[in-house]
Amino acid sequence: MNPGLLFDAVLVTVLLWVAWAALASRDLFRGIVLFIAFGLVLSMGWVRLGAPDVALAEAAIGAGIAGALLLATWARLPGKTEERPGDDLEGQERDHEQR
Amino acid sequence: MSSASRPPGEPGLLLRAVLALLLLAAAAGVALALVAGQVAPGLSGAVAAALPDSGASNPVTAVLLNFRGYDTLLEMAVLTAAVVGVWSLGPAPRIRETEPSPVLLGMNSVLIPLAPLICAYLLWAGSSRPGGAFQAGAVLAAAGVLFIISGRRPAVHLPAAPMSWGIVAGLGVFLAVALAVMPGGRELLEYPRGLAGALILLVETAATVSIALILAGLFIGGRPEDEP
Amino acid sequence: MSSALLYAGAGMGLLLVGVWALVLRAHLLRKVLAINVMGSGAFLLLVGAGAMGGGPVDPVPQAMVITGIVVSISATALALALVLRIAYATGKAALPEDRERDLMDREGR
Amino acid sequence: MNLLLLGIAAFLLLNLAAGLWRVMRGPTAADRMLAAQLFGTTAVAVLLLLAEGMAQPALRDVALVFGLLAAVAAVAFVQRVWSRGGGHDGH
Repeated sequence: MNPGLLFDAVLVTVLLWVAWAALASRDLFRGIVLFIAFGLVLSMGWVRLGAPDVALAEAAIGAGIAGALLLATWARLPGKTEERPGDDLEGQERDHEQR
Repeated sequence: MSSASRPPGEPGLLLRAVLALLLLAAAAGVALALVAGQVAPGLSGAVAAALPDSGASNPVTAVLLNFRGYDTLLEMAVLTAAVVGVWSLGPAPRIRETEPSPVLLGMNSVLIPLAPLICAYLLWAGSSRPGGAFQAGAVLAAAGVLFIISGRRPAVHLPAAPMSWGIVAGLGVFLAVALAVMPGGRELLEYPRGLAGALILLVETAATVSIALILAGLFIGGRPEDEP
Repeated sequence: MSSALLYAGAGMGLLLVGVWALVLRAHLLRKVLAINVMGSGAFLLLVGAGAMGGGPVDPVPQAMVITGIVVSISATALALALVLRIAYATGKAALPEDRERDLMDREGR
Repeated sequence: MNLLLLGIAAFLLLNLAAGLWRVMRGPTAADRMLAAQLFGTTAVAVLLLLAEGMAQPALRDVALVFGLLAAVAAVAFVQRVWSRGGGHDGH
């Protein structure tokens, strides 16, 4: 099998899975982090498609600015509980002092 | 997502089924078009043939600023409209005062000067290889975002007036250049031969600064207010 | 099967996942993410289909996609500002008709 | 040579997929964010490998931009999300 195609197959699988996980996950913060990862993987996809200009735009905007924008908005959303962001119900290991 | 934990308002089975059906139909249509459809020759050849006259040797830049300049002109208008929309929603939220950590300040002092350097490099590279105004503008905006996030007092509320002028400068310069070439029987955005390279560079530089300011303005999340 | 076809198919997949989440997830921030995923899918479909002929990749779809990426980030920023407005005005980041559903998502649970 | 570079790139990509486990699992927001930062580093490495493997030196520029901009999301996280415990600022 063509090694390039194999690489592409791995990349596409990861891409689709990350997108699905970002949109389906319960935890909104986890969704945002997965969306940042999605931008990174997609940028590599543009490179493989032979579109380095698009990869540059995606890297600059998708990985950096969109992530910062989403995180800043998430932090400002009212009505979050006093818990640390992103804690899972099942794994509450507080490594930080309680307020 | 197990059905047992589904809250009462969760969309019903019918909605899910109809949605799945519609999506599958759409996917089947596109798949059919992709697999069975004829592959059109595309525009690579046409772009390559016209490239020597365009003023840029990177085909993507040539398409963006010359062959499909309308797209980019209107895109600048959309960006300006978006920032007007965000600013019209209200003043920028006041950031709670926090003393920026020395680690952050040290990192900023390394990263922020690097951004204009890489921005200029991408702008310069854009005419001959991957790069260009949007990418350069986004890198410059990242420096602005870092500056805003680090939350030092003067940076939180950027002076509104110079920022507004900078934001409309990209659209303004692009429009001015597009109209300025019209005398002499040329159409809108039809750059004269020989001057095309210089005009594209002018438009790109203005667009880069504008895009950086627009993205930073969007990040602020509201109308910037000068110090009370 | 070529790489370009693979990526075009992935673009279609992203489009489907995006529409699915846009309709079924209640939280507005999640809807913004879904629209972004949909957009990326459309871009991938466009460039992937443009690359299927072989040879050098068509620069016209590439330029359109770069324009699209920049427009989509500004639309996202506007949408996020509106989401915050709605959240401050109503206390919930969801459209009125699916407020109850939103309770799950809003807390990040 | 080309095959080797592509193979290493694919291996790094699989590493990235393994790192997604940490994003899914958490348990704290910092764990998830750090994993995403690790992806940024992995992406830089993959891009540099692809630049050699596909003989496209322009991809180094993409890696450069990645390296610079991956920090922005991390700073936004530390300043806006972690330092104030997800609280909202003055409204």
